[in-house]
Amino acid sequence: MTPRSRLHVPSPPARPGQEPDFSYVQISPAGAVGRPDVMAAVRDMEEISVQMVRVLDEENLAVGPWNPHLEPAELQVGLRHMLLTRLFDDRMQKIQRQGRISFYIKSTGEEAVAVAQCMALQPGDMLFPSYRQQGLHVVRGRNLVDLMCQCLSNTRDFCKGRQMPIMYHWGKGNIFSISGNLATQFPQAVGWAMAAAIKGEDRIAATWIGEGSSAEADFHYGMTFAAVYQAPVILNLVNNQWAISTFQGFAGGEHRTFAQRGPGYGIPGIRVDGNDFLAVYAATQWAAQRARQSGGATLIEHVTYRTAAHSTSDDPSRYRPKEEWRAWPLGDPVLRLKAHLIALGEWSEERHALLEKELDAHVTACWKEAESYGTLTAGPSLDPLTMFEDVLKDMPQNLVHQREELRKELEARPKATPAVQPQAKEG
Amino acid sequence: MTPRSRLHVPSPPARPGQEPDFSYVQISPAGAVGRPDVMAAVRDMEEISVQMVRVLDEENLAVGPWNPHLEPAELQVGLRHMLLTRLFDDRMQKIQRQGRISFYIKSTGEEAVAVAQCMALQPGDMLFPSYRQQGLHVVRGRNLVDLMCQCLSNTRDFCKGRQMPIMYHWGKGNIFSISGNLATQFPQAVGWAMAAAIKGEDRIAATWIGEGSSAEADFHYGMTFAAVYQAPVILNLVNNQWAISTFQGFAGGEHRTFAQRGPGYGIPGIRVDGNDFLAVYAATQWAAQRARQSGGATLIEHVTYRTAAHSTSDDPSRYRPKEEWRAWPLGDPVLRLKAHLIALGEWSEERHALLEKELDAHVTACWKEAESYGTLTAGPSLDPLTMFEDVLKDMPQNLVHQREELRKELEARPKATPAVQPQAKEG
Amino acid sequence: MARMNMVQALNSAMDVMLGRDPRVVILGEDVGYFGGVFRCTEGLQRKYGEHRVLDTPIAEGGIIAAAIGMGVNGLKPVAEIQFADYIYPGFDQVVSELARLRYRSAGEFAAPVTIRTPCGGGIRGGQTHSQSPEGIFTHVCGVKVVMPSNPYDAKGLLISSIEDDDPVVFFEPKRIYNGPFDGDPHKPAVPWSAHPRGEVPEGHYTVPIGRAQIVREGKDVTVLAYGTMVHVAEAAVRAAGVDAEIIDVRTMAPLDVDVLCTSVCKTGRCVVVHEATRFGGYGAELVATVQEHCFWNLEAPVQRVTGWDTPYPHAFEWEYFPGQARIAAALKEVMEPA
Amino acid sequence: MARMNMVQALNSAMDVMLGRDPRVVILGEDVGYFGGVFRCTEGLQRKYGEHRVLDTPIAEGGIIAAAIGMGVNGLKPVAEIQFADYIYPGFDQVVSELARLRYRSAGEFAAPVTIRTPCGGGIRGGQTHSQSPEGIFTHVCGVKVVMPSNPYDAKGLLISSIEDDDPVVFFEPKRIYNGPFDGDPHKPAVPWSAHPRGEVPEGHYTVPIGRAQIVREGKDVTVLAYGTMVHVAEAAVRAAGVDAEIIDVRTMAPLDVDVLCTSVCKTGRCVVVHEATRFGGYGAELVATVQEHCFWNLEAPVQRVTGWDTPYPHAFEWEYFPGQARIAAALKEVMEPA
Ligand SMILES: Cc1ncc(C[n+]2csc(CCOP(=O)(O)OP(=O)(O)O)c2C)c(N)n1
Ligand SMILES: Cc1ncc(C[n+]2csc(CCOP(=O)(O)OP(=O)(O)O)c2C)c(N)n1
Ligand SMILES: [Mg+2]
Ligand SMILES: [Mg+2]
Repeated sequence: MTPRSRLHVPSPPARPGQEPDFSYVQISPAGAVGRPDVMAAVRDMEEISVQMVRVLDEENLAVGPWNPHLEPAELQVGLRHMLLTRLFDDRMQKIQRQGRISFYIKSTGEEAVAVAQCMALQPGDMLFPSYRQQGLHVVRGRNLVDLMCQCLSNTRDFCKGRQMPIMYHWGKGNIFSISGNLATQFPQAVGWAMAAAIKGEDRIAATWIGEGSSAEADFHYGMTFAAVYQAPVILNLVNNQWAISTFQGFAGGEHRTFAQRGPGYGIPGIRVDGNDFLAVYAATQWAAQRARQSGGATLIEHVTYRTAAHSTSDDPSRYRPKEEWRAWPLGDPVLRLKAHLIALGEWSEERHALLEKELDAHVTACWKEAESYGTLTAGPSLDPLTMFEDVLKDMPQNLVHQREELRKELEARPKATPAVQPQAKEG
Repeated sequence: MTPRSRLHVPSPPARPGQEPDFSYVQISPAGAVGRPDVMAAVRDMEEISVQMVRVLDEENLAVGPWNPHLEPAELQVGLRHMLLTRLFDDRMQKIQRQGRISFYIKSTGEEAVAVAQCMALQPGDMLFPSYRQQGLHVVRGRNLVDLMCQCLSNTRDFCKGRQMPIMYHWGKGNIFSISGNLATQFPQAVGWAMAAAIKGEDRIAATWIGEGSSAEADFHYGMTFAAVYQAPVILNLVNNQWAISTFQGFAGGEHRTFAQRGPGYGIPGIRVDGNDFLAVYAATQWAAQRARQSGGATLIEHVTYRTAAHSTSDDPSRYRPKEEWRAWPLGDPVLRLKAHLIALGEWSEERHALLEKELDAHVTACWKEAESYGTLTAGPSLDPLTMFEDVLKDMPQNLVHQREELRKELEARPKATPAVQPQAKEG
Repeated sequence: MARMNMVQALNSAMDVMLGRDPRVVILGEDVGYFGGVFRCTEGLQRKYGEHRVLDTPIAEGGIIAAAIGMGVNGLKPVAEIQFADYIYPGFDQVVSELARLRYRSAGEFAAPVTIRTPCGGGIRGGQTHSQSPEGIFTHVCGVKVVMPSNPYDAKGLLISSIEDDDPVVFFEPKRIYNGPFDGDPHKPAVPWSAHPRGEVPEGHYTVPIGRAQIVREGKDVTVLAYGTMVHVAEAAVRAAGVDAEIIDVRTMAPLDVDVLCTSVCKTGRCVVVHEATRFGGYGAELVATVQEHCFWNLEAPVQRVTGWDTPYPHAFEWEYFPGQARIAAALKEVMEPA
Repeated sequence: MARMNMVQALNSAMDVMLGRDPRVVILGEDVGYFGGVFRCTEGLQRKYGEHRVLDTPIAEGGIIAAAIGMGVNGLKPVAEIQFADYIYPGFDQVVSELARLRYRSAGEFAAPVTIRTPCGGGIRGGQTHSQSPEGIFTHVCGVKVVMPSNPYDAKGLLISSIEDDDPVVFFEPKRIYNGPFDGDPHKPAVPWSAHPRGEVPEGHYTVPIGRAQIVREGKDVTVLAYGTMVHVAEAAVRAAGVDAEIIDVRTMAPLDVDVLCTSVCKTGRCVVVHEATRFGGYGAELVATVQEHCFWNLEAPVQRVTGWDTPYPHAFEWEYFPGQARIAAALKEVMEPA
């Protein structure tokens, strides 16, 4: 049957053993794309959904209309956040490899997305992330110990042991709970933003979705509701080229940029160099301003690359060239911002090495503390009977009975580990 | 809370008691829009998704590059099909009002969509309609008696009494079963088309969705799968301005044409005057040719107007100006084709009146025959025990038992109506 | 006291809550200007404005997702799904999100969303306008599931649902919107005004979620029913002349096990009635619960009276519908087991 | 005969069917080049080409819808949903379409789609990688629901499912992909090669849908289980030293009532075991069926052993999982009812 088939099946540019090939990624020169007025009509700004908004040029200088003109101090903070995110990721991955946590997902190579965006937003803005924006927590000042305790499902886990590692949330920090089900947060963020508009507040929402996940219904719901009600929300699509083993062509990226979905719905679409801290910052600022001025939603496609494996359960060498990341034409967001600061005379290799050392030590200290609150296998552990809480606000009768049943079952178990009440504390 | 709200809430141009206002409908002059090569790249034909493809001009003549140059005989056939569809609709609505069928949905004012499209396709092409394309059955030569028997749920009902009126299907005619759940047929048609491509056949699929229903997930699934696999399918979006009481702005039509969704996914979008028989025919022909040449899917937005109530359960005077249809700027598809034929010297008021009389008599005859096979309330009726068939191919034990239970229950019922085995026959 | 049918009672509940609590918003297909295809939201947009009573795109998943987001942002959304048959496109947002949010965030986030949706057959709606999917939702921990059988309960339970901090899926048996229905389609329709439970206070009151109600006391057999079937059961019991205790379950989850099982332990016999298909349905949970708690008192197997395990056929509504005859047969079966 | 684990057996089933029947196509997220996140489709794309083993967009609803369309066009699609937890976005296409198509078209259209999906916990997957939603699908008439407990049945049942003219939702208990699991996570893993049901013919054979299997004969009590829980039940029965008859239900719908009830009528006692949450779950249907058919033989209330009515918590898998202790308690309860 196969030989006759006329079905088009997308196929990535390179498989294991082949030369990486990113010629399909259309890149505009830094500074080449115009910056429309934030309240411009969608039909007058299609260019920014086809081209690529970039600020850092080949000399590592910030150029063009999208240059957000950040102070060096701000850039240094951004670098610090990205670096901390990366070191945190690296450490947690190692820890997972040692079997001390069950699972981990890195954001390596994509740190600019979460970090620059979060810096461009207000603390009161509500964030609805996917699972690869840990940088949001870092920027909003969350104690890494908290994140680690979540990954450990230990006595200080703010999820009370209920979620797999990295499924964070942070009420006080205005960061929503991550769902294991892809894409669901996208239209929820729109609903949140609709509520903000109804209440007449000027807080806005931002949400993130992977390019692969954009095939889910929730992407369409989010886009449709955002367009219809002109909801104050920033809709981010992180195109890191891969969805587990499937390249972005299987989400529709072969034919069109993802940013162009925006104009299809009547929403501005911005295609941005996702590894260019300044460009990401600027695009976010633009979209935030538009949203706050009742201009409605913006779709931002962040063109980046998933340098890491999908997760610790994944081995990407099975489906893409091992060194593909080296060929990625948009480079590394940390190195690019570092080079920019150096070019500005505001940074040096020495300061960088020092910072790295400091942050690494910080991560080590945090991990020590986190572990002291228990691990999956050792140390104090949460009381399992807490698992019956929070299904509903008040525990229904069936759960009261089941809790009692479990209590008896546990009492009879040979080696009972000491049970501890959860003490999740926020940083 | 309301006064502070900054939420944008779409609002139709006119409500009951107000003057109809269709100034929001952007109309291109007939012949003004270019006809790209059927294999052109999507990026080179965005115009046809923004403008409006029209063929019939103000003198009722066919002009411009989209003129399909149909023979007068073909046009007469088209007129006949549209007229028959309309008379059939009118009759069935009356019959519903008399309480002889439980429900009906008219396609009045939109007949060109189903009729012209079906005529532009091959008999082997598979059609996945929504509930307002009864014209497809008419064009493919279905005996109206069959359709009427379905509406009557009588002894010749090819649905065996299982479906509400108008939920037709026709295996031999290659017309899929209509679902009561909106939009589900859209991605199914894409799957069908993928299978055709896999098998190397050159049959194509066509499917229809309302503009309101395009907010459902299935629209997005259909678009995404069609784009990714370049499936040979024509994706029709019938924008008849209303979805029950909700105007098209609530589906996102305020900001952008629906045809423009196509390019957003990398699929050509054609915005066509849905009441212009020739334009609809030409757009369909274009899309069919592209699909058969492995060029993939096309999204066609048919701009038309739901002249009728949503269904016999609906009273549109509650939510739109009573005479709004009179103000509809694209006229009536039957009258326009009639005028064209008259302008060509191939038709006359007399012939039209005669045809109308003939078709009306035909409908009457069909109805007489249909009624003789039973109605909901009188005459021979289907055997209720058939309701246990076709849940699965072979009846499972639980249904065998339940059928027996019902048999006993019915035997004990005071006045049993004579049961008849279904004899659905195809025309 | 005012007399209301169920549509008016539901409308009144929303009216009261929109008036009392600025956080309450209504959203759904055709619920705004038009007032809903069953008219349950009639007049509310006119009274409270189109920013609190919102027409939406036709996307049940989007409606529920948006409601969740609104709930997280401090509103109390009441979402209408036009027919229960159309709730499935929103199923993921209910199961994976609405029901799980409080749990997965250890109580830090929650969305107090009420989903109203008309269910049940008997209106010539065929298979896609007649379903009763309540059973499916009862298997989803983290949502409450409610179905009233009369205007008084409808209003009181809807107010409780909106005030509840947990999500509630609120099923409305559309066959009894306008009047109680005893299962005989040939009898003239009876209006709610003639029924004691058609007396409905104008203002605020609640009927608690999680409590069943004994609608007829009796000692020979317990009939468990809800929604439309409560009335059919009453008529069947009357006709059969059995001294049955009829319990309106009212809240499918969490279930009022005590009231149900106390009754069955007393009567020793039980018939479970619902309109939904039988296999894997909610009736099975009722049977399982009853036999777990009342085994030693049971004098006959618990019987289920339900819709058949087929879709709801357009032409055979009254052969499908579990009417009085089927209930009578089950009563006979438990009273004189073979 | 070859020894296979469950992943290999499933792979072999698809391999056999792709080879025998040109209408068979495989589709799903990551199933093509990569061979699936659980490796069940490994090597199949290489062997049969990327037009018969298709990677898809991440859209479960789209996958099922496309499979339906393919089925209508004469193919026999086998769709993988990566985790059963992610089937909900496709729920409408399953319930309203796949399950209803034959019925609503009076047999003229049908889509013989098989949906494969891994279910169950015990792999540290937390609440979104551990669910067992089979109960929900059993309430949907028009689809068959299957869950094998070993490689032999997995292959035989999957071939039957693909050959079946009706749609099948095929649940794969992922905890036993690599070996049987008796519920004790502290014991070293046992491979399928040591298990008699790890012997799997290379070629074509079938295990019929709709037939339960007695995996251990006994006379004192009947244990009804399926999937992973069959092995846990076996271990629990062994440890308890009870002469239990253990039945692997295998097909949840249509249910093999005869085999189940014949056994319970014989033993007079019954324990129902599943991993899914209890309330409104499939266990309720088993209890209801058993008490309807075996009431006069029952010497104790039927007991349900299940997951708790909470999501599956990451940290407390083994407190959540209905392990041997819980089964033992239930066995005790039915053997010596209080
Ligand atoms: C509804 C649903 N379907 C499938 C999955 C399994 N899954 C987890 S991550 C993933 C890939 C997502 O890719 P993408 O959206 O591109 O995000 P990325 O991992 O690249 O950040 C898949 C298929 C899931 N979690 N939820
Ligand atoms: C999933 C689903 N949701 C809601 C409905 C109820 N409903 C039936 S028709 C309709 C309006 C559809 O409008 P549109 O798609 O514009 O088609 P039109 O009626 O204008 O042809 C609605 C909301 C349904 N049938 N299915
Ligand atoms: Mg990705
Ligand atoms: Mg419409």
